[in-house]
Amino acid sequence: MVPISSPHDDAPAAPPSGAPLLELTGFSKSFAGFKALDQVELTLRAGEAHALLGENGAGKSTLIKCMTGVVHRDAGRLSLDGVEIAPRSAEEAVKAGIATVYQEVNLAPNLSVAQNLFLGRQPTRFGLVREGEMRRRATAVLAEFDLDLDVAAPLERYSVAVQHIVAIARAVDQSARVLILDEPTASLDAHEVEILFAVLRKLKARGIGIVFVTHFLDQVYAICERITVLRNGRLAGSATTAELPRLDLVRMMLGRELAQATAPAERAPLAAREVAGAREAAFATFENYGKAGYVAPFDLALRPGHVVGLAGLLGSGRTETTRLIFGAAHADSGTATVDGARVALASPAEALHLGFGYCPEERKTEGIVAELTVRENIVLALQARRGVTRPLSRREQDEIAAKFIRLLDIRPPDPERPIGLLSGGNQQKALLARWLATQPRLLILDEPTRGIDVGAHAEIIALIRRLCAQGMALLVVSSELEEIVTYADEVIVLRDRAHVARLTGDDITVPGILAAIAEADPAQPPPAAAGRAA
Amino acid sequence: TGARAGDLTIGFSQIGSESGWRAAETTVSKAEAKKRDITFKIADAQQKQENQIKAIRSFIAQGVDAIFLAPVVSTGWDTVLKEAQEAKIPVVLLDRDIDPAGKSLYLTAVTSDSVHEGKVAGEWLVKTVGGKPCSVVELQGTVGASVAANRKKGFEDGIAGASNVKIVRSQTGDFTRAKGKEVMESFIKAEGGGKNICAVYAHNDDMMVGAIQAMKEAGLKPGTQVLTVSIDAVPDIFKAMAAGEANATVELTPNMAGPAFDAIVAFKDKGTMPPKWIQTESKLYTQADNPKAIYDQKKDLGY
Amino acid sequence: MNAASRLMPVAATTAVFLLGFLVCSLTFPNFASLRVVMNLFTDNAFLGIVAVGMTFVIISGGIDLSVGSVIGFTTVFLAIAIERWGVPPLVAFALVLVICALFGAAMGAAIEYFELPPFIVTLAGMFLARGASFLMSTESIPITADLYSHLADHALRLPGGARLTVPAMIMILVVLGGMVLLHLTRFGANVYALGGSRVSTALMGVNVTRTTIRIYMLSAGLAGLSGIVFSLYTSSGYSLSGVGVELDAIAAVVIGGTLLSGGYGFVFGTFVGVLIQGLIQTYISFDGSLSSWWAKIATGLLLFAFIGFQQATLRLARRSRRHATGGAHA
Amino acid sequence: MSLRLPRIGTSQVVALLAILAINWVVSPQFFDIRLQDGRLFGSLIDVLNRGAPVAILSLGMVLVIAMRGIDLSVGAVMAICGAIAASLADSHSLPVVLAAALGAGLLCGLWNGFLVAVLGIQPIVATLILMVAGRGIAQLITEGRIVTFTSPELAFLGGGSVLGLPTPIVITLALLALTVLIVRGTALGLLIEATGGNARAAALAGVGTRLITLAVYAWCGLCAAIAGVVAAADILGADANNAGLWLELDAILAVVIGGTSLFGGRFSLVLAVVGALIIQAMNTGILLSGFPPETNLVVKAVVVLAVLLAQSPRLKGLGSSLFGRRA
Ligand SMILES: Nc1ncnc2c1ncn2[C@@H]1O[C@H](COP(=O)(O)OP(=O)(O)OP(=O)(O)O)[C@@H](O)[C@H]1O
Ligand SMILES: Nc1ncnc2c1ncn2[C@@H]1O[C@H](COP(=O)(O)OP(=O)(O)OP(=O)(O)O)[C@@H](O)[C@H]1O
Ligand SMILES: [Mg+2]
Ligand SMILES: [Mg+2]
Repeated sequence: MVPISSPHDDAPAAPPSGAPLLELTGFSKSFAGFKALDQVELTLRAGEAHALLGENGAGKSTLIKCMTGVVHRDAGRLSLDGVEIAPRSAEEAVKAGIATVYQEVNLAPNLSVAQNLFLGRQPTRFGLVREGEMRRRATAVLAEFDLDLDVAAPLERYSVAVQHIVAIARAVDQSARVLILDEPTASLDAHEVEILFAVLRKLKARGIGIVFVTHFLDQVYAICERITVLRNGRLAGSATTAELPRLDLVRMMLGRELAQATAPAERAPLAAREVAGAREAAFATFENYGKAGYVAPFDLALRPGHVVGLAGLLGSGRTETTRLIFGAAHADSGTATVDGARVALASPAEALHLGFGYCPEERKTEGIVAELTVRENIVLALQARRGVTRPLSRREQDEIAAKFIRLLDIRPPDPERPIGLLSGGNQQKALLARWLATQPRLLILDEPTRGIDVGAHAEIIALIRRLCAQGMALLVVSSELEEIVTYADEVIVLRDRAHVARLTGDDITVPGILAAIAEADPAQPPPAAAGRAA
Repeated sequence: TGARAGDLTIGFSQIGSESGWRAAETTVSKAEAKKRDITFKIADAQQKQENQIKAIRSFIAQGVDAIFLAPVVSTGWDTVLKEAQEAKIPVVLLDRDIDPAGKSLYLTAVTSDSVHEGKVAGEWLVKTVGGKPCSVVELQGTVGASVAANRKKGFEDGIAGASNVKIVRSQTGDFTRAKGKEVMESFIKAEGGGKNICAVYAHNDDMMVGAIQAMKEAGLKPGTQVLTVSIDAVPDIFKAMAAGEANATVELTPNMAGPAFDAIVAFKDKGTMPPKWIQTESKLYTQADNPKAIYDQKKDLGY
Repeated sequence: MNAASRLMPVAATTAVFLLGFLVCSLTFPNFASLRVVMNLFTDNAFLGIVAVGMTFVIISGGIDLSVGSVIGFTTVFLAIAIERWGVPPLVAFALVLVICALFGAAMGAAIEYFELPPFIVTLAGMFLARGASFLMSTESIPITADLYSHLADHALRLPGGARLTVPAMIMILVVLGGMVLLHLTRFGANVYALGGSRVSTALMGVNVTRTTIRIYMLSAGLAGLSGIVFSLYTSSGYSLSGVGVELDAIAAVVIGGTLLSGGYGFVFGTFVGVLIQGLIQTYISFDGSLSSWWAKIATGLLLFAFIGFQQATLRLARRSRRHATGGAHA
Repeated sequence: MSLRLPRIGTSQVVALLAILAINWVVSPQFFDIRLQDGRLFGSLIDVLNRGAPVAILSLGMVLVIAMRGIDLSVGAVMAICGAIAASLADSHSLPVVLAAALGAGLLCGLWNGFLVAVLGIQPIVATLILMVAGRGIAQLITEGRIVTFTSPELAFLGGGSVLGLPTPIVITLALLALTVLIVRGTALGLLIEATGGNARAAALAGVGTRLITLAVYAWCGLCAAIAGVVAAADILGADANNAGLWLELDAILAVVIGGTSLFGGRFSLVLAVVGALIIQAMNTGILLSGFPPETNLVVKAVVVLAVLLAQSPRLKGLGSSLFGRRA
């Protein structure tokens, strides 16, 4: 492992001054009357990393898509090195020297990792692609990200996380002048983030300008020299990182104060407080439960009002564990019981009827049904449980949708909008709503706060706690250790697709977890002590 | 080296089973083969020439004694028939001829002359209407089918002499009842509720049966108010004629194989060369010919 | 091993074909002959050629229903050009290929610019091409040019009266060419990418429009070539030739292990798919006892047998295949 | 991503009206309707009446397509069920006849559903099997002949009329109402659209996708059976060789013209039927026009393209931006 250094070690460098590299002015875009962007401007200098921040739905992704011409803006000028350019497609943007990683992984899942890295620019001889050469280069490129995969294997074999790294690697490898990253770190863990930052620093040194979208403020202060904030599609302000301390930044983003967002919440596991049913017998138990080549057999007990966190590196088998429990994958060993009775868990439908809920990690491919409305997406699971013959009346549907749109502050608050048109973070909220609507007795969340902005992040955690207080059992996968630490009563640490450690009570600390992951001795915490959290 | 029919194997590349008549031809051929206890292999080409060529090739590969071919189209047989010739397998064409270039490539053709059929129908109509002006609607066969083209041409020849008889509308009914009915319905609408229609000519009886229904539903009286003439002489048209709802049909005999078998047996036995063209009769039937009786004798032929 | 697992469908299909051939050989005495194999090639040459084009279209997530009609159009056009206008055959070939390619390009453009579903655009193309050939001539026209009779007779004579004919050779070349183009070029990679995710491919900076147009050009062009082969095969032009070929081609492609939803598939698989269909045909005609309806039922059953067996093989393969564990961090 | 917002189907209706108007131009008596022995009679009625089989097919097909599937076998299933109905008609009572025919259709549908949902065979090949074999089965039943019948009850389903409306039209309307009731009256519609839109997501949301798939194909088979019976009743006989030939394409075309994507998801039953009517209106128009039959296909191609272009999102955007509204 390369030595991981805490984000706080390196104070943000002084912003490079001089001629702007990329300059955009008067960007406006509206969708069917809804103003997503309104007179936005941004100036990126050579060799600087420029944070583009804002709440979910603020317009960050739209701004980026307008820059690269993927979305056709209504107004606005764009100039690179003082020369006005107007790319009309991603292709032209790349030609102009602007490489982009869009918010959702946008690669061809069926192609090999290597092909994905070099699609459109494969090394050829006599018009024939040189496979060997391409694989060699691919391996080299990924090595920079400390990722060593079988580059000939189809991309879809790998997790979102890995796919995201590949997407980044592709963009980095392409970026001639400007690199745009839309929430690249959402699915990465501390280790990958550090690797990414190392790469980004190299690029900065080469005078490449970087636009960096994230919801993790630490990362902003770790890597960026300048910040531009959007609010409801308008420019809320722009400043150097030095001039803009956290509190002001948050205020600028939300347009209001927010306590939790800045101060890391003190650890307050629910079971610690006397919760109705916290001491009750387990709702669901799993003994020696596992699947060969997927996850090694494990024991697990899930209690009402009790939060179990799963921690581990990418590919450690967290997602696999959750899928196994929800019946999306089939165990070939062990037994599962619900309320003391043995259950088969042969399919998600079955799990659903047992009162399980599962919020998957891969939002785009396994979460949303893009062309259905927010309302339909929210009621889907509930309807599935009620069965075909007992449809929710339109009125009930509207009520449920309205309730959760309010509760989770989904924007825009329009239940009849196809969910695919919502911003990433708002889609995530809608998915959460889908499961909350079923009032599950066990809720499984895989990376629930991925791509959620600081404000919503705090709200969602508060919500999770409220639900537990009402006696719901929770199983949470999160790469944000700080987050887990704040609410978990029990943390299971995974490594290489096996449950290797079980922490409870006061052992649940970021260093403790990191130690368990790195199988080091908890006594002297490894460097990455800060983990990553808001 | 005389070969008796008994130990002959004959392959028959049949066009398909697109119509009642075709089904009858297949049934009758089988029956005829049985009579002469000839081993008879039938390959159904489902209206595709490529399938027929495949079938002929596989017959050659199997080394049959003779090949019957009911060509779906008149052209494009040279190559495969040459292969048959090389393999010394005589070929007999059934029910349709192929274009002159291929004359040397087959032993004989047992066919009816579909132009002639149309002509017979046309002449009957001219004779029947006498001098009265008569506007005819025509239900064509499948567009591109040679039979359709020929029967159209023949009919036009047939009425050429009579300036009082002319075709006012002509559409394809794809040789089927359903389309025949649908097209006739639109003809009736287009011709002022059918008042202007004096006669219907259909390239086959199936379409005519459909057309008759359409006329009845429109309150017209086929057979009296509107004359009908069609081709094939399938049982159902005789039923209609017996009921006075149809006037005439031109027979296309389904027994093409019979003469063909005789020719082949004679050829194999004593090497007698059959004539190049064995033409089957195109007999005209009208209500005068006791349609009921004909229906009874035809209805079990597998139409 | 992943490469193997991706080749699985093709392997399964091939295995199925060989098994089928074995069964036939055991059932019929003079089946297992070189002649039968060569006939299989010659008789299915035109299908093989269109199927290669169809493979590209389907892998890219589209479909092309117009190919059958394009074949019909080509044969009629050639017949008229050569026989009526006296155009030298080779010139006519070039001419018709250009026309077909343009036709394909037009369909591709319609699909791209107007965001219309390929199924319907190509369905309209199907009507159009067939209609055009009707307008040119409804009756079949023999082609008497020497080149035709020459090419028709020209063939590699192999032992056992078997002949490797020109159509067969062309098909084999097209299959090889298709394999190279699909598996070894950037264009091929783009085709797969399109099938994987159209949006992503565009975002990755691939010119989706151009690629799509080229794909349909290729398909229509190969349909034209197939039409040329068909006209060689029958040395005539006929407006009704090639009816329903689009379905046979699609079936061949899918039987060959290509996913109709796009993104996965191999040209070689398609080739085997074509042979399988030819084999079914041959089996039926060898056993001449089947009445035309039993023949149809048998065709269906055999199709089911082949696909069922293929599925079973794949299931087994998947079961044995482990969940990929790409190497963890260095 | 270009996401279609729920549509209202104005373009389809406009297209239909436009074609009807054209028909009226080519044959002025197009809209004349009179009563002919208690049965409405006129070209407009023909459009509805002749359009009935495809409309009925499209009611099943639209659901299959919404599930990201496709059913090529409907034509063959029509032939099978028509053949069964015709051969039983004169020996059995209507209920028995219908039970047999519809039962057969249901069976065919279940078979397709089984291949797709359980064996996981791709819809197009899975249904291709029955498309090929089915016609054979139908011919087996009729032994290749055209089986005619005289039973007035069965004949009524094709040639009869209710309150002057030809029975096929009544049946279509009834079936449409029934389908809407079943699909939109229950949660089926939502679950189908979810599954078609993103099968993995739907499954993970606990939707029993397999069962729904089976049900949908079964329904498609049933619709095909009804269409087959109607077609047979219409010509007082079963023509196993030609009944429903190529109608699967018309049905798919109708569904797509009706605005349902072949990639599944959102669907509209009513618009599918409108699509069927558009196709039939076009065919009737061609027949009335008196053009030579060689031109039929060309006309068809042009009309289809025109109808689709009218729906094209691009052109819509263009058109509406011309009228100064935002796309
Ligand atoms: N194609 C579209 N049609 C209609 N509205 C859209 C479309 N794309 C985006 N929007 C709207 O524009 C607004 C901005 O979306 P955008 O994705 O830019 O937000 P964001 O800042 O990226 O949020 P997040 O942090 O959650 O990714 C959202 O309200 C979204 O609903
Ligand atoms: N770093 C990696 N290197 C190689 N393969 C990986 C890596 N990470 C994940 N994978 C593959 O991706 C698949 C899904 O694992 P996944 O990453 O979802 O597990 P996880 O512990 O849930 O990680 P996360 O949920 O953080 O993505 C696994 O089959 C694994 O083989
Ligand atoms: Mg975003
Ligand atoms: Mg995971």
